[in-house]
Order: sequence, then C-alpha cells, then structure tokens
Amino acid sequence: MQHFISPVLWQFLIKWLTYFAIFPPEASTIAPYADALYFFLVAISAVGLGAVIFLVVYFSIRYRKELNPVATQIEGSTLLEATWTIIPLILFMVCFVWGALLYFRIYSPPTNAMNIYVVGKQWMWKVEHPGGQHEINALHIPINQPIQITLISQDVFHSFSIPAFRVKREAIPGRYNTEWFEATTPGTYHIFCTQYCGTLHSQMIGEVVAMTEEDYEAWAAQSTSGNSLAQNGERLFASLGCNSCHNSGPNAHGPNLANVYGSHLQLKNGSFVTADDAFLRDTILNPTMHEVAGFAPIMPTYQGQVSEEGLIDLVEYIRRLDTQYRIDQTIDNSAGQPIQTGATPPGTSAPALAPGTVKQ
Amino acid sequence: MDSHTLAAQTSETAHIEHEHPPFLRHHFASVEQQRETATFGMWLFLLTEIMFFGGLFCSYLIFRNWYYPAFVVASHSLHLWAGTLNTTLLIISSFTMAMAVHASETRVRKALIGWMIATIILGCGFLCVKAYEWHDEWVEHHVPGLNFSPQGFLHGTHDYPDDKLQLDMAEKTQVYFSLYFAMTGMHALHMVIGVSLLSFLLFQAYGGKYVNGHVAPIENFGLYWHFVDIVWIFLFPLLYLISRHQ
Amino acid sequence: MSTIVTLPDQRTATLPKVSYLNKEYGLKSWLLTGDHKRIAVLYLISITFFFFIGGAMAGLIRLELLTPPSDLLAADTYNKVFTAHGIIMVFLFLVPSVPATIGNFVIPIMVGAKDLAFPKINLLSWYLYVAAGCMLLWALVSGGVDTGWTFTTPLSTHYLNTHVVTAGLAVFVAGFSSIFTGLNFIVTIHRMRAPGMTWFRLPLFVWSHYAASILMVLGTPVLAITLTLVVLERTIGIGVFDPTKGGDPLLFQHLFWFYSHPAVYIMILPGMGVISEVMSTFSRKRVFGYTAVAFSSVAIAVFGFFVWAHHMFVMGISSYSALVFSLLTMLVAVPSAIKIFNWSATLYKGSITFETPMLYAFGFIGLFTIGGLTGVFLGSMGMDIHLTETYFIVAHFHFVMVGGMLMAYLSGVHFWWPKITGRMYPEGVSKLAAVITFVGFVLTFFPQFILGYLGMPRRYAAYPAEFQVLNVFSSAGASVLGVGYLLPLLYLTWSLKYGKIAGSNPWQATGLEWQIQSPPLTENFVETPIVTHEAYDYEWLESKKENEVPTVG
Amino acid sequence: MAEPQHHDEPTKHEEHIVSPKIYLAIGTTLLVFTAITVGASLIDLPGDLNAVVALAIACFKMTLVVLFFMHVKYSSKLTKLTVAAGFLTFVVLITMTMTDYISRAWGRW
Ligand code: HEA
Ligand code: HEA
Ligand code: CUA
Ligand SMILES: [Cu+2]
Repeated sequence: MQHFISPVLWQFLIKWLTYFAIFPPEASTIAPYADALYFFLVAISAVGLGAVIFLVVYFSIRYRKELNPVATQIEGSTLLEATWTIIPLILFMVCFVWGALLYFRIYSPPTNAMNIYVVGKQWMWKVEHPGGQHEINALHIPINQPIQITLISQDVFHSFSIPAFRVKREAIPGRYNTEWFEATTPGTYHIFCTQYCGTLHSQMIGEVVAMTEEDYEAWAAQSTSGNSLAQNGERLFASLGCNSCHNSGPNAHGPNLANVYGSHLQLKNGSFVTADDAFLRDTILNPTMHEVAGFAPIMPTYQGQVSEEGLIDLVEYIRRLDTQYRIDQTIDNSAGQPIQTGATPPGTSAPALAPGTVKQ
Repeated sequence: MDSHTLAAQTSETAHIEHEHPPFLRHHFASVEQQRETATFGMWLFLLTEIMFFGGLFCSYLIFRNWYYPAFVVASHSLHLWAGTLNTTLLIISSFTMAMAVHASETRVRKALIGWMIATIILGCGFLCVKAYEWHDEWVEHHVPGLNFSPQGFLHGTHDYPDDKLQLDMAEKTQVYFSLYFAMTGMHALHMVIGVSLLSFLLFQAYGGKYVNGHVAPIENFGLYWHFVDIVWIFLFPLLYLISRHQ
Repeated sequence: MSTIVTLPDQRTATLPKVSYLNKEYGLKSWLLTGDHKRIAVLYLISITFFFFIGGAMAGLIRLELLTPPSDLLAADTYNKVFTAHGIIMVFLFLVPSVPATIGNFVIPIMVGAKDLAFPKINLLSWYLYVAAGCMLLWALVSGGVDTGWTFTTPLSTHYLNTHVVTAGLAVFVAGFSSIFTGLNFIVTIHRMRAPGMTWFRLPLFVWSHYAASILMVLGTPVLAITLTLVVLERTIGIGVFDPTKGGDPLLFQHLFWFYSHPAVYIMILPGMGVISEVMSTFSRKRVFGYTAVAFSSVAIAVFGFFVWAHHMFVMGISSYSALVFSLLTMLVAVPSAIKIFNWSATLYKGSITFETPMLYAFGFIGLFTIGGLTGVFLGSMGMDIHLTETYFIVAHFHFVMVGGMLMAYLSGVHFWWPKITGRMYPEGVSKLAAVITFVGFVLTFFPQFILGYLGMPRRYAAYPAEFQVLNVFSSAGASVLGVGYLLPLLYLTWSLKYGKIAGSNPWQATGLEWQIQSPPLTENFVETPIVTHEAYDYEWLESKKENEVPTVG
Repeated sequence: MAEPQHHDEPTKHEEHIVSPKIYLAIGTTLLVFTAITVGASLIDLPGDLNAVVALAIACFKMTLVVLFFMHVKYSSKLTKLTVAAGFLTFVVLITMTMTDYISRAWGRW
C-alpha cells in the first residue's frame, strides 16, 4: 500500500490512525462528572444553534425575494421577546448551578486525602511526597486514593493541569493553592503547565503515573531519598532556632505547636482562622499578619531564609506533630542518632502512617 | 427624550438670530450647542479620570485592609502640616479658578488674568510643597524600588514611640509607599499638566481672548482643575489623616 | 404594511463632481483633516495594515504548530509571535475596527450631523493610534515582547527581559485613542442629532456604538493605570503587584480584566450594530423588536462590567466571589441571545436577497452563536477548570472575535464601501471570498474546540504528538482563511478605479447616510435634515422615491 | 442666547452665572472643613470612627466642589447622570474586587 502513495502522506495517515482522538481518557472520579456537564452543554448548544440555523435557513428559503417580493413590516412581539429571553435564561441558570456544583466538587478535597506538595518554577514541577520522595516533572500516585496537591510557585504563575483527571489549578507565587483528584485507571497521563510562564512554558510538562496500590508501595519504597519531609522539617526547625520559643515548656514564649494543625485559632484582631498549610506557611514568613491571641508579637520573620522546599518541610513537620509529641524530646532524639529511613518521623508516638496520609 | 433633539432645533433658530462669532466651529449650529457639547465632552473625560484614579484607590483600600499596621505606621511618617498646607493651597486655588471662570463669564479681562495668575501660583506652591515632601522621603529611604529600607519603622519614632513593627510588617510599608508615590505622583502629573495648560490659556487671555462670550475653554479647564482638587481631597485623608490615631 | 423595493439602475448612476475625497488634494489635506470621513479612511488604511501584520503572525503560529516539536520557530520566538499577534489583533485591529472606521464614517451622518462633536480630538485619536502602532512595531523590530497579550505579572514585571515597557506604553497610548473615539461618539450622539432624530429613531448601529463607547470611556482608563503600574514596577520597582514586596499579582488580574472583559464587548457591540443594519436592509424589513435590540446593547454594556473575574476561576480567587461572577456571566449572555433571535426573526416575511454583506452577516450569526455558547461553557465554573487556558478558549475567542466581529467588520466594509468610495466591488468574487472565509474559518477553529477538550494547552510552541492531526486541519484551514482575507484586499483596491459607479443608494437602505450622494460632501448634508420617520422605515423610503421629496440634502 | 425651553432641564443651565459670594462661601466652608478634618484626626475616636469621619468630611467637601465650583447643581440632567455613572462604575470596581478579597478567608474559620 505504501508504495502507491507518497511517504509523507503515508506517515500522516499512520499518525492519524494511531493518534486520532476526539475525547480525552476519563481517568479520575471527577472526570465523569465533568464530562456529564460537558455533554449537557454540548446538547443545549446544539439545540440553540440548531434553532438559530433552522430559523435563518428556513426564512432565507421561504422569504427570498423571488418567492416573497413584498416584505411585510412587523414591529416585534413582546411575547416572542419574552420567550427567547426566558428560555435561554433558564438554560443558562441550569449551567450555572451545575457548573457551581462541579466546581465545589473539584475543589473541595475529602478529609482523608493524601497530601503531596508541588512547587512550580520556571520551567519544571518539583514534586515532594511526604515520605521524602522527590520527583521532577513526574508524579507517581496510587489509584483509588484521594490525592490532594498543595501547590505553590516560587516565581511566576504556573498552572498544574492533568487533562485526563479534568483538574487544574494555578500555582501562585507566595500562596498555597490546592486541588485534588482520585485516579481510577492505572496509566500514564500528561501534566501540563497551562499558565503562560515564559520562554519554555511548553516544556513545563510531565507525567502522572497512576499505579495500583502495590506498585505504588514498591515505587515509594525504592525511590525514597532517606528522609521524610517531616524529618527534614524537624532539622530545619532546630537549626532555625524555632524550638527556643516553641518548646511547650512552662516558660515558652511561643505557642505549643503540637496540636495546632487543623485547629481554630483566635487572632489578636478577634477573627478566627483554621491553621492549615497556607496559614502555617504564612505565619513563618509574615508572623505579624497572624498574631495569635495570647502571645507577644515577638516572632521574627523567616522571609528570605527558607526556600520554598524548606517551608514545605516545616509545614509538613508541624502538621505531623501530634498531641503527645514533645518537641524537646525529638530534638534530643534527632540530635544524636542517625535518622532512620522510613515514612514515620522518629520520636513520634503516633502509629506509623501510610506515606503521605493526612492525620487529622 | 425628544428634548435633546429639539435642542438642536432651537439652536438652529439661535443661529439665525445671531451672526457667527469667530470661534463658532462650522459643524455646530450655535454657540450654545458648541459650549454645551464641549462641557459634556469634558465631563466624559473626567469620567475616564475617575476610573483612572479609581484603580489606584481600589488598590489602596485592598492593601490597607491587608497590611493595616504597616499602613498606619507608614502614614505617621508623612508630615501632617505639609498635607494640610497643600490641601489649603489647592482649595484656595479651586476658589480662584472658579473666580476666573466667573470673570470670563462676566467678561472682565483684568479679573480673569488676575485670578488665573493666582491659580497658577497656588498650583506651583502645591507642587513645591509636594517636591519638598518627596525629597524628605528620599532622604528617609522611603522610596520603593529605588532606595527603600524598612529600618525606620522598626524602632518607633519621636512622635510615635509605639510605632515598632516587626521586620516582616515593616517591609510591607513598601506597598504603602508604592501606592503613595503612584497616587501622589499621578496627581502631581495632573497638576503639572494643569499648570501648563493654564499658563497657555493665560497667554491667550492676555492677548484678549475668553472675554467675548467664548467661555468654554476656561470653564472646561476649571472643571479639570476642580477634579484634580477633588482627587486631593480624598488623597489627603487617606494618606495623611485616617491613621493618625491608630 | 408592505414594501416592494426595486434596486436603482446603476448604469445611470454617476459620480458626483464634488465629494469629501476630492474637495482638497494633497497629503497635507489628509493628514490635517478634521473631516470624520477622511479620518475614517485613514483609520481604514492603518488598521488594514496592522490586520495583515497580525495575520502574518497568525500564519507563523499555524506553520509552527503544523508539527509537534518547536522546529520552525524557537520557543521564545514563538512566544513573541503570538504575543505580537494578540496585541496587534486586539488593540490595533479589533478594538478600533468597526468603530473607528465605519462608525467614524457613518455615525455623524446617521444622526444627521455635519461632523463628530470634536473633529480635532478625532484626528488626535488617529495620531495616537499611529503612535501606538509605531511603538509596537518598534518593540517588535527591536527584539519583540513575549508577555502574551495579557501582560501577566510577575512574569511581565520581573522575569522577562524583552520590550515590555515599550509594548505596555503602546497599549496605553492605543487605549487613549480608543477613549477619545468613544468620548466623541457619546457626545455626538447626545448633542449633535438632527431635529426630529429622537433616540428611538436612531439606527441600531448608533445604539450599539453608544453602548460600546460607554465601555470604552469607563473601562479603558483602568487598563491605563494598570499598565502604568506595571511599567513603574518594571522600571522603578514599586511593589503593588510584586509578591516578594508584599504586593498581590491577583490584583493585577482584577484590574486587567476589569478592562479586558468589557473590552470584549467593545469588540463585539459595534459588529452587532453592523449586523442590525445589514439584516434589515437585505430583508427590506424593520429590525424585529427594535427596542429589545437597542436595550440589549445597553444591557450588555452595563452587565459587562460585572463579570470580569470569570477569567480568574482557577487563579485562586475566593470560591464565593467565583459564584457571583459565574452567575453574572450567565446573565450577560442573555442579551446576546435576544439579539441573535431578533435578527433571525427579522428575516420572517422579509424579501430577502443575498448580497455579499448579507452572506457575511449570516456567517456572523452562525459563528457568533457557536462562540457565544462556548463562552457559556467557560462561564460554568466547574467546566472552566478543565477548559481554561486550553485551545478551547482559543477557539472560543476566535469564534466570537474572528467569526463574529471580523465577519461583521467585513460585512460592514462591503455594505458601506459604495458609500465610502462611490464604487461597487465585483459581486461574484466577493461572494466567493465570503464563502471561502466561512469555510476556512470553520476548518481552522472548529478542531481547536476538540483539541481544547483533549487538553492541549494554549501558548505552547511544542505539543505532544497525539494532537497533531487536528492541528494540521487547523493550519490547513488558516491558509484557506488567509486567501479569504487577501481576496477582499485585492478586489476592493481594484474597485477603487474600475468598480462600477454605485449611486447614492445602491441597496435601497433607509439610513440617512444612504439619502445623500456617495461619496458624500465634506459637510455631509446640503442642509440640516429634519427627521420625521422611524429607523428602517421602508415605506418612507418608497414614498420618498415616488414623490421625490428632497427631505435630505 | 437661545431660549432653552426644550432642553433637558427647564433651567437656564449653561448661562447660569454663579455669584462670587457663593464661591466665597463655598471656599470658606471647604477651608473650615479642612481644619475640622485635621482637628478630628488629632482626637482619638473609638474604633474606625476616625476613618469614617475623615472620609465623610472628604465626601462632603467633594460634593460642595462638584455642585458649586463645577456647577453641577445648575447643570443638565445629562451632566448629573454622567457624574453618577462615573461614581457607580468606580463603586462596582471597588466592591466587586473587595468581595473577592474579603471572602477569600471564608470557609477557613
Ligand atoms: C468579542 C469578544 C468576546 C465575546 C463577545 C465574548 C463573549 C463571551 N465570553 Fe469570552 N473571551 C474572549 C472574547 C469574547 N468573549 C476572549 C478574547 C477571551 C480570552 C482571553 C484570554 O485569556 O486571552 C475570552 C474568555 C472567556 C472566558 C474565560 C475563560 C478562562 O480564561 O478560563 C469566559 C468565562 O466565562 C468567557 C465567557 C464568555 C461569555 C459567557 C460570553 C457571552 O457574552 C456570549 C453570549 C452569546 C451567546 C450565549 C450566543 C447567543 C445565544 C443564543 C443564540 C442562544 C441560543 C441558545 C440556547 C437557547 C441555549 N470568555
Ligand atoms: C481580533 C483578533 C484576532 C484575529 C483576527 C485572529 C486571527 C487568527 N488567529 Fe489569533 N489570537 C488572538 C486574536 C485574534 N486572532 C488573540 C487575542 C490571541 C491570544 C494571544 C495570546 O495568547 O496572548 C490569539 C492567539 C492565537 C492562537 C493561539 C496561539 C497560542 O496560544 O499558542 C492561534 C493558533 O492557532 C491563532 C490563530 C489565528 C488564525 C489562524 C487567525 C486567522 O483568522 C488570521 C487569518 C489572516 C491571515 C492568515 C492573513 C492573511 C494574509 C497574509 C498571510 C499575507 C501576509 C502578508 C505579508 C506578510 C505581507 N491565534
Ligand atoms: Cu509554567 Cu507555563
Ligand atoms: Cu470575559
């Protein structure tokens, strides 16, 4: 066959047959929901467009000059006017409500989601698993497990998009943003940076590898870098001198951080906040913006002293501190011994956690 | 609704009654229509000016909410007396400008010239005080981007011994000063344009113009001048006053 | 209530001896003119120039995207090319397209005035436009800009070393050009109407320009101040948008889109005005629901100011305000739907002919409806998450801007060409061009919807191989489209010399501009017209012909 | 001048010449209120009252300038509408942007 047509065309035909797709794979729990709305929108668009085309074509044929040499002047019709105001309005409102429900579904992570940090920079994605696995432009995840991505950029806007999962969110400099998904089908899917971020924007792509539970465990075990994020954070905590105030001792200057993650704090100005990742990160950098009631405003800023990854380590460390946890004790522990590999921070009395599971 | 259109009709009659003054442009039916049109055009231009400054005011409000302590302390570093003096100068200049328009309407050449000169002097006075303040801020290292340093906000000042910010918040005064310079800078730019235009109008008035019923240029310039005054009327409390006691 | 209209015999038509074109001669008489018609012609020439530059950039984009890797253009060149394409097409072509050319030419005549209210400001507006164009060309020639047309901070302020400041100032200047055009229109429409020309006798073209002008006057200054801040941030280093200094990059997005969303209605409303005129003229019928169409223009202008954050749904704005903006987005879509249905209904019981402007208008209706409805996809927050920043958006805005506004613009140019030049263009080839444009357009941009849903991101110099087939379609379509746009350039130029003489009212249209000679006199009217009939009153036109009442000079 | 009986407003708006006495009165009032607002800023008022007072006085001063110095009191409905449109759009810009900033903290209590 290929002898009969030009090689270029042949190549093209092959490509066509191999690659031609008009619909992306549905690989997350969200995807069917998004696609349902998509089909609904396509359907009402088809109806609306069909109606318009029908009117235009039918009238053009029926009332063309040869058939209808005399135009009849018509003012308008309030009834018709109301009809084509109200029908589209109702349809659009349905789109709005449906779209809003989908939006909140896509952007409200379930509480048992496993948290993975992603830092965007020109022009790569740095992925940090809580177990200490680092990846660049790749993201390994288990299927059937909700994954929350905590996103931040260290320079310009980026956007972390996985079309097969129908999720996307922008990585903003200076602030955590989150998205979540739950993969359903093992496979390799695209990660795209979808916010224009400079010269190599189109190279800021990567792959999500969705794996079965066992494959993932295996991968996690063999690609760990030795220290979990929390362990790194613990060291940083000590070396930055955080423990001189946050030491839960009787004369501590700073609050005990043990069960601070996820709690509701009252600020000096009377308002309440939930101590989430974004809050923790921000208090390290801008302590005066979030002065917690009952403590003197003495915390210095660590702006410019900790990298974005360091901050992630600290946040991860603080979020894993649990009620019984004694900071000074940890420091004793980690000062002497070599740190063991593994997902659990040493000295934690809490039971071993699956890598990355958020403990609430 | 019809009334608009009929305006043109009546002006038509006006056109017949009066001979053409030299300043009536060909596409207008009457002086009346020309003047009305010019005024309306000027108002629309001021509308764009509202939105132009609007963007800045909007940013100011957002950041003030956000970095409240920094805004308070940074505002303390401005000279209240300079702001008050400038407000006074501008308000008086608005008054003199209004009188200039009046002089033009009543066709008194001497008064017109006098009021215009007074306005120019007051405008220049404003700019001088502003320049002094900017110089002061330069010396204090408060100019964002060029020589900014948060040091002055860490330890309190003579007048405000409590103005001790932590370093992170002290850094945020840079946002305040960014907006301060953007806002007062844009305002001063408008003043400079205003003074230049007014000098040109003065030159023409000196040559005998604007006292023959051709009021529109003076009147519209007056609108511009008052608008610039209004912007300052808001900049003054926002930048200088509202944080005096926090 | 019926109208027969016979087209006038064009063989007997003659070119008037004196017209605005030959009243004065010489370059100087053009460059210093205050005549709105001459300024319109100046604008026509300059925006055509920039359209083809922008088009050439589009050609480069499509050539590069023919193959997956970035082989024809390096990534940074590609970025400069689409940035130039976007900035030129939006600020130097589409925003001034209909208003500054056709609007400038016919609005004063339509309202029965001798000129716009401020002829000098009108000329100034053209010079500002030219200055902006030169600055942008300078930025391109001396190395280019690669911010994207949206100037996103902090990329534009801190991470690029290209000519962002020049380009930003160019857009600033272009903005003032558009402010002055809008200001002039509003004042003219309010203050310069001929006796008897009440608001509800105004052609819908004037209404839609009035609405667009409101947007220009109120929206553009916000863009101006935003770009000023960007420039200050780049040059001096102030910290309003810079997160490292405590500023907020999202504030830039708010301020930018506060202008740029209304700007999309600046871009479409004048086109809608053209469609009203054309649909009415070629079905010899009053526009169905005149008041509804007029008020929907105003409604679009007013609601257009309330929806800007739908460009920021995934950017980290609060979910609650996303809700509000999504809801309002749905509301602003309704007036457009009203218009589309009214135009369709205008055909009912008309006496329809299919001249070139009408073909383009049909193209507008079909393509704008698709573009608008896909806008509703983007307005539903949840759907937008998947679609934003993909080719779905690229397809959406090309459908509304190219399929909508550009079609409307071409429709208008063909419709008023006999009035502007006094000559007809060759009918056959112009119809052919309209059809080619339509086919080329659909081939170029329809595949991009599919690409977008597949997830292909926009502003990508290179893309994964599986997207190639659809991209090849798109590039093929673009070359067809290119031909479709080159043809009018050729035959319209040709017609300047060889076209048939058109006569004053070749389409038997009702607007005041058609009741005077073509090309018109510098003063438009011999004596100020007194208007006694509604817009689109074909019976009046007929009676006028029968009795030869010289109502209009 | 033409009798403007058909104009938007039955008043003789454009020809209205405001007397210098009014200008003087307005000018003095403005100066007095400048003094008041500076004085008020020196007193420590409870809560945000300082800001409220200062802005209220600024608004009042603006109103005086707009109405008298800028002749809006004597101008056509069209001018009044224009001024109103400007402030309205300004308010839209501010309130809608603020809704975003304020509600960002919602759901995080
Ligand atoms: C001329 C320009 C133009 C016009 C008119 C529009 C019109 C609309 N646009 Fe579009 N838009 C752009 C130009 C335009 N847009 C551009 C340039 C961008 C991208 C900018 C960038 O990021 O670079 C954009 C992006 C954009 C986004 C942001 C996407 C994102 O970044 O994530 C959104 C989201 O809501 C949107 C929505 C809409 C809507 C709802 C309309 C509505 O006004 C459409 C209303 C019309 C209709 C709805 C069709 C007619 C209706 C019928 C015939 C009814 C029949 C139907 C039924 C009965 C069901 N547009
Ligand atoms: C009015 C607005 C307008 C118009 C008319 C067009 C017209 C076209 N656009 Fe454009 N486009 C935008 C506005 C517009 N575009 C905007 C705002 C963007 C976003 C930019 C950004 O992301 O920042 C964009 C982006 C954009 C992209 C996405 C780039 C990317 O994200 O990577 C693409 C890709 O296909 C594209 C294609 C086209 C094509 C094929 C045409 C065709 O319709 C053009 C057809 C015309 C011609 C082909 C010209 C014909 C003549 C010649 C070719 C002769 C040349 C002559 C000489 C050299 C002397 N455009
Ligand atoms: Cu990162 Cu695009
Ligand atoms: Cu929009």
